[in-house]
Amino acid sequence: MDNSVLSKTVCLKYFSQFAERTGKTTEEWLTEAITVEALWIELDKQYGFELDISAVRPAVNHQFCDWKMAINHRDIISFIPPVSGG
Amino acid sequence: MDNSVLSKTVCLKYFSQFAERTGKTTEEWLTEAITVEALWIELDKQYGFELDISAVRPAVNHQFCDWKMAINHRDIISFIPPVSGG
Amino acid sequence: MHHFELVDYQIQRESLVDRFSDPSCGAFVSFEGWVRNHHDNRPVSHLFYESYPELAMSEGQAVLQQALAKYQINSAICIHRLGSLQIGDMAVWVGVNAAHRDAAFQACRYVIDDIKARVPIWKKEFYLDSQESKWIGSEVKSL
Amino acid sequence: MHHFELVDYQIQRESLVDRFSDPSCGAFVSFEGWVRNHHDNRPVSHLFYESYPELAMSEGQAVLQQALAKYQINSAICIHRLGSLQIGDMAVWVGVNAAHRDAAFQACRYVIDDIKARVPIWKKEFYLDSQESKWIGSEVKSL
Repeated sequence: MDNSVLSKTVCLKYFSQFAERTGKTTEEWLTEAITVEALWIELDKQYGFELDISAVRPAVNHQFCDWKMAINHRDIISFIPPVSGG
Repeated sequence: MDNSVLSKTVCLKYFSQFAERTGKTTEEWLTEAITVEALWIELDKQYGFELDISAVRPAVNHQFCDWKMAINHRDIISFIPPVSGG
Repeated sequence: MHHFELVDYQIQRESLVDRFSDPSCGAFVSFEGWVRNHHDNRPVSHLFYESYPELAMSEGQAVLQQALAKYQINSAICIHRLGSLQIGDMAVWVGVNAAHRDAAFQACRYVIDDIKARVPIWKKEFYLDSQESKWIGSEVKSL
Repeated sequence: MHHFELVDYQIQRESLVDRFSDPSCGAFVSFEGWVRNHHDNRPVSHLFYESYPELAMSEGQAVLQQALAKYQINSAICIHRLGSLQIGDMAVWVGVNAAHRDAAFQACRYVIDDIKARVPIWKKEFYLDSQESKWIGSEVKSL
């Protein structure tokens, strides 16, 4: 089985403390993660976000989603740290 | 005992439905009533305000007062029907 | 700071809000009472408000003082208009600022509730469907 | 009617209130969030707000739609400012009108609470007593 078939390129968007942590606001990311949860764990290893997953909400293609959401090639994915508007 | 000693002239102020009922906004009134409660009963007999005393609040000299408040000569007295500002 | 006022002209919210400017306050809540075109299923044409000015002033100020004592707020202002008002006109304005929004919301609600319940101001309604007019007050309802 | 908007200029309340004009409404409640000069006992010099615009728009609109479904209100508008804000600047404005004040107060409170809890907007604080700045969000507090 060709490993590249399982690999997907996703567009990551970073905000607030995550943008500060990564030093980026967007990033193309090659991943084999099946779910956004697996992707979060992968990114957390890379960058060390220092925030428990329970305080974060995942969003795919500009919509909040479940942590079990499957990732598709070219998805726009963001992990939303605690908000502080108002 | 000279009856005139007990008589007092008060200045009555009428508002809202009471002004409509009496056809007046102010009135000089000669009374022998000792308390504002007695004065209310006297005026209610005269004008028939059609409002239970429990819905009315007395005021003497521009301040709300107790129904047992004693009346003095030249007091400015008003009976306040239910309010409806706002 | 607190300020209660009875006016016989159009209430200008912008100049009122300016008086709340305070770098320590993060929250501002205001209430406006507008003349509605209906009441108890009757079509209202316009209103007339009268007051007992001396007593209304002291009661209105007492309401604001009590709000300041009861809630962690910075300032409270209430302006009530008197005379003839048309549909859509602002009859009453209440503004409250505070460090935090919880106190501002609660105090603003407290002020308008108490103003309506205690301050000697009366509303006379005129109707589209009849020549009669009516002093409101025997029934105590929320706006 | 409901309207949510993100702007990068000064919020003008007067033109917003004009949009609520409705002869069937007797009550209008608004909330304004102002930039305070202190937070958690630290002197704040200014703020910077950023958002995730696409998601903030859909979440903001959802908050207003839910307020309209939950309360007997007529209209709800919320405007949030982004970018660099100074002490005293208005960061957020919420307005709600209704036939009766109870619904207007409750819905206005609901909207600002949910906007603050759900909509992806973040505030960065800059301080007078240090060079560091801080993204607010790990702690969830009322304004």
